[in-house]
Amino acid sequence: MDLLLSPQLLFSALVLGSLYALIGVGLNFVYGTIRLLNIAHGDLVMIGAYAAFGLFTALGLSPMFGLPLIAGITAMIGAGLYFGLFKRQLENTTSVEQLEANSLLLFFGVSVILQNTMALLFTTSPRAYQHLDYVISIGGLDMTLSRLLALVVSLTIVFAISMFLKFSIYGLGISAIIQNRDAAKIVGIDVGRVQLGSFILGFGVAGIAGALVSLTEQISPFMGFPFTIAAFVVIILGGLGNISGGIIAGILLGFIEIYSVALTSATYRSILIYGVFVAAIMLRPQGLFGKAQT
Amino acid sequence: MTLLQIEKIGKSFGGLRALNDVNFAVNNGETVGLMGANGAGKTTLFSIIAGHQPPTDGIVRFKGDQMTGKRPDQICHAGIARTFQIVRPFARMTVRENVETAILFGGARHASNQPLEIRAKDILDQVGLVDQSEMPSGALTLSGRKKLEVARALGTGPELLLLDEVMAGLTPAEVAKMLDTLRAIKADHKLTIFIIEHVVSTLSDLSDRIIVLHHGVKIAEGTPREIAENKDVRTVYFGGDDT
Amino acid sequence: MTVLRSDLAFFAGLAILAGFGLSVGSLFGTYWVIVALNFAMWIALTQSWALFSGLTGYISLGNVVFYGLGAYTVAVSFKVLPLWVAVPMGGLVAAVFALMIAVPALRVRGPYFVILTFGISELVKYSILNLETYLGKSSRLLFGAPSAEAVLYTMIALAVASSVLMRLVKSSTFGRGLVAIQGDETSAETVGIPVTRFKVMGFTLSAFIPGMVGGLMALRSTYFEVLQVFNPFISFTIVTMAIIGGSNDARGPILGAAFLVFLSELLWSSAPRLYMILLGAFLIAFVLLAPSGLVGLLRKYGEGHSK
Amino acid sequence: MTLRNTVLGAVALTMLAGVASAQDAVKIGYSIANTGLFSQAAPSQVTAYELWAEQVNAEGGLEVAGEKRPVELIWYDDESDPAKAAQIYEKLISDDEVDLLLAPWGTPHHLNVAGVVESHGFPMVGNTAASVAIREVSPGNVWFPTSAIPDKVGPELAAFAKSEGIGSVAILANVLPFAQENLQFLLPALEEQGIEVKMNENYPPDISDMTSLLAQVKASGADAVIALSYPADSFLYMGQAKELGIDQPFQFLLVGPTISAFQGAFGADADGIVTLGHWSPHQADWERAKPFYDAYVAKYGFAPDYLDSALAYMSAEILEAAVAQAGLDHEKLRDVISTSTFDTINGPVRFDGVENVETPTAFLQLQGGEMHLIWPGDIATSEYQNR
Repeated sequence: MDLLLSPQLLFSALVLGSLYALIGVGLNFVYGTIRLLNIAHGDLVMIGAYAAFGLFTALGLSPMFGLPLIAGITAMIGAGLYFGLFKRQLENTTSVEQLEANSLLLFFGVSVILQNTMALLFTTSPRAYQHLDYVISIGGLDMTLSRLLALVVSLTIVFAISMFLKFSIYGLGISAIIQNRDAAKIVGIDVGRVQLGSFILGFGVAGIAGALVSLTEQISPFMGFPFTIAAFVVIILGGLGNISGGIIAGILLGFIEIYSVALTSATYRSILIYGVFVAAIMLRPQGLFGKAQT
Repeated sequence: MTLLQIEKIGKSFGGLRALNDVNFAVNNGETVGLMGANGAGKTTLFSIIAGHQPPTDGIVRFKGDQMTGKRPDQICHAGIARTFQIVRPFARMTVRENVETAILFGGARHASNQPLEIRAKDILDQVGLVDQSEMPSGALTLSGRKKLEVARALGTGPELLLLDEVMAGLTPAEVAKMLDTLRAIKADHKLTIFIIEHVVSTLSDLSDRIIVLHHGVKIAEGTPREIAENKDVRTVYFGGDDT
Repeated sequence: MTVLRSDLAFFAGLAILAGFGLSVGSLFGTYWVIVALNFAMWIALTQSWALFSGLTGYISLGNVVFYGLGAYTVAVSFKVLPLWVAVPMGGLVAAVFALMIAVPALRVRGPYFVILTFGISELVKYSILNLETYLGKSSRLLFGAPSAEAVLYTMIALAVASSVLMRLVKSSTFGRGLVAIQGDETSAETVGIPVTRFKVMGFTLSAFIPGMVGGLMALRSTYFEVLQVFNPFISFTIVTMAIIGGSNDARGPILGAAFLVFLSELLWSSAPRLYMILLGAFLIAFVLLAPSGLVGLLRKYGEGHSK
Repeated sequence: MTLRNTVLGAVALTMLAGVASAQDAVKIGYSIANTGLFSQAAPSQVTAYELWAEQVNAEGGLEVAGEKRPVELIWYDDESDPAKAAQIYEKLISDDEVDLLLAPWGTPHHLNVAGVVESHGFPMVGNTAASVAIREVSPGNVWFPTSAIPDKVGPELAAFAKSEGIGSVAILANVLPFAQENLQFLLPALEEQGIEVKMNENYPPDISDMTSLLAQVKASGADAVIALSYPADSFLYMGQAKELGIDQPFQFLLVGPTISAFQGAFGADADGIVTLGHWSPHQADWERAKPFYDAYVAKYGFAPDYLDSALAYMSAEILEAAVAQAGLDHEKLRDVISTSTFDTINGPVRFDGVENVETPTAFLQLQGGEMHLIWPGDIATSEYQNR
């Protein structure tokens, strides 16, 4: 029982939760707001991780300083995909179902291409590097520097994003689009630009998440899928398109995972995670923080 | 003979009281109008009758049988059909298929030996949609979609037809046509009609009796003339200026 | 009359395809038996998916759960039950599972349903993984399974059965009800369709054949491992094939399966290094060029000719 | 110059070798898990195959009953799907008409492919399959050079721990097959040695945080930690064990530490970690060991995987020696492989039935950045050191 109260567990829950929140935010921009079923989201995390690994091993640049560059790389991929594939889909497809089905296929294709291109370029061997792995002790709490930084960076970014959405014109545009795309057009919102913004933000954030992941995990071209799953779980729990709901859900998921394992057994980790998820949707189909629809 | 009996119906959404102790009856062969400002609880009442929402209190009876607690499809089979204020055609089906589906699943499937297609065409002919039979339902104009709502409801072979603002948004010419259509189908199918309508003159024109809801409470019931002269109705409906 | 003619064409085409599949071993050798087996498997899986998801619009991203449960049933009962009992039992287990989760799961619509089904399949995967660990069975060996030909013949039977079932359901009153549910669920209730019952029936029906397919495929691998048979990419592939082919028509899944199976067959051996990349590119090109699927293209072509 | 399965490769090879035309090349086929679940593991194996082929060709080719012929590798991606692997071997044999086969990666693939090669009477020297299940394969077509079979690993590990004075252990085990199979044989062996199991917890393959598990390990006060782990969770273990200050002198990780990325990520922090493995370049008795290591590092720039790369290379060496003796005739090859003793980078290998009966089950320890054999004593290259 001492374990449950230990700051160590709290720290781990926060690290995991903030990473889930970060990954969820990225997907929320693309799926939550414009309903593109981005199952390549985790692959952007992978690209971010490789970018961080590459910067570190080739140039000796710490991912902490390389973050803007890494986010830039994945954001550019996002912009490229928007103009190359999705702009027309978004403009021409009338029904949400059709858009979801087609985007699922498009992103499936994108995912396969990204994974296998990386495999071709860098082989499928796992990669890792040693960086920022000193342990800092503060009053009985031991923290690996990289994990502490991951926590700080994730929280800063999700906080900044939710503030940005709350107080900027762009944020208003996004929430208008979520509520009603056609109405948003009528009141003069440039829907195309907001969508492009969603791609850039969503993909950029995924890249940052990847850089943070690369500090603590081995990376490989096929590492992305679990992150895609985690992101979907988070944004569904938080309510599609509900950015702050997703952030809370992400952190909550981290806590559920860490504390349920501590309370029961690690054996049940995945069952608990998916069990909570399945039960939550069945009982509250609109997400934990969504409003019931009448 | 009483066809539809509304007994002490009440409905709450959270703290909000949408309907409160509503009582009335609709008799066989009548056309009864339901009137009230936005938010008066008209559509909620329809939803309760058709089984889409359970009432918080009270009972709905149809031909003496309790309908409350039954599912919408069972209520449909009992002989009640409804249209929706916000039209809800079956997407990905043609106009004809929409009506055919209603005939297939409504209570009147075995009422006639004629092929489905012919029966659907007959109904579409009556509402004036026969030329659009093969159109995808989504491609219809608003007035077309309103007509399709009526046609689909007719397809189920109802005794009681609940019409929810089937004339809202139509041009005066279209409204006039729709009135004719409704009178014709009523006679032809021996229907009882219970209708919500915003425009009072239209409603008065069509109805034998009118019921007025205000904030979920029935404030008046009577012939169109009686309603027009009712003090309470004038106060809440035609503006407080008169008092 | 046109209905009859197209029915005739469909069943004739199906019979030819099945006959060809049955004789592929003697015509081209063992390798093509495996290809034919794959093809038949994907038809059976995609057709069953389309039966529910294609008609009702409830897109399931977790159909591997039925496949996996069937496979697990056969693996557990291997050498205990005769296969002619075990394989149908796999279907039954899958169908019973579908029936159990149907009511709560089918209250959920749209994107939430998509992800819910995925979550359910992962939940079952990890539950069975734990069950196996608890039983001390980290893996199971299935030596002495029937030959590839025997499995192929049964699989062809399932592919045909699923196609015929889809065709029959689509043209039945029941199928009309399912399509109405896709159109508008509330309206469907209003015109007298017992919506919940239809959804539950459709969902259950769509689980049975995949369960049997999973059971058969378990026999193709000597080594049963939970992560393999509950691989979510099976679900993804099913949905991909259904979208490519078109999923509200029995021809769609056959076309979709054919497209993907033969495209990858063409690519993997000729360009092993680039094959997956090319496959991804083809998928993208396909959506951009034929957003309504192969059946959509076929229909357009047909209309162009009849006018 | 890497020689791969492309036509280009074959053409280049003709120009290089100049001895024989492309038609005379010995075609050797295999499938690899280039994509999917096992794709991370595949390179360890493929790099060894490619190095071997390059070396053979550089020396004028593969000796086939007195005649030297170049080798040409033909491979396809099995997408980590055992059924697809079986399909590929069927194609390799009947369509591509390869002369020889190398093995796919992993136990499920080996077992599935076993059926195919058996039906064609085609010999295949396996490598990366380690399970008691391999004994179910009927002998004569497939051979398994590994000595890391769980029913041997368990008792050896318990005996080794005992010899180092370990009185109690904390066990963490992944629920995937190889870990669980090892656990199954380890537990009775520990009991037999009188070693107390203070903690025994399973965890799922997709675990993402080990804090509470490791806190329990710490609280258990056991003398040793035995983590029956896969590569990804070995990684997680190392990072978090450091954070939590897990200080048991004896820490064993099942699979992972032999991969160079692992050593790259943890550097000196990983020093003292014990793992499963029966090969090391530091064993001077195995004359071919060090040259293989050097050639591998020269070609790829990082160290080979001490388990899979070594096994893959061994299987190719065995095939090479057998072909030199028997030529390409399947019948003769099967006979030679079944009965001869082979000199490999891992010392002598001899099969009895499907199993290698020469190479002992052994353990490695990371010492100052080098992987040393520390058990059993007769092949050890260094003494075990407490962490």
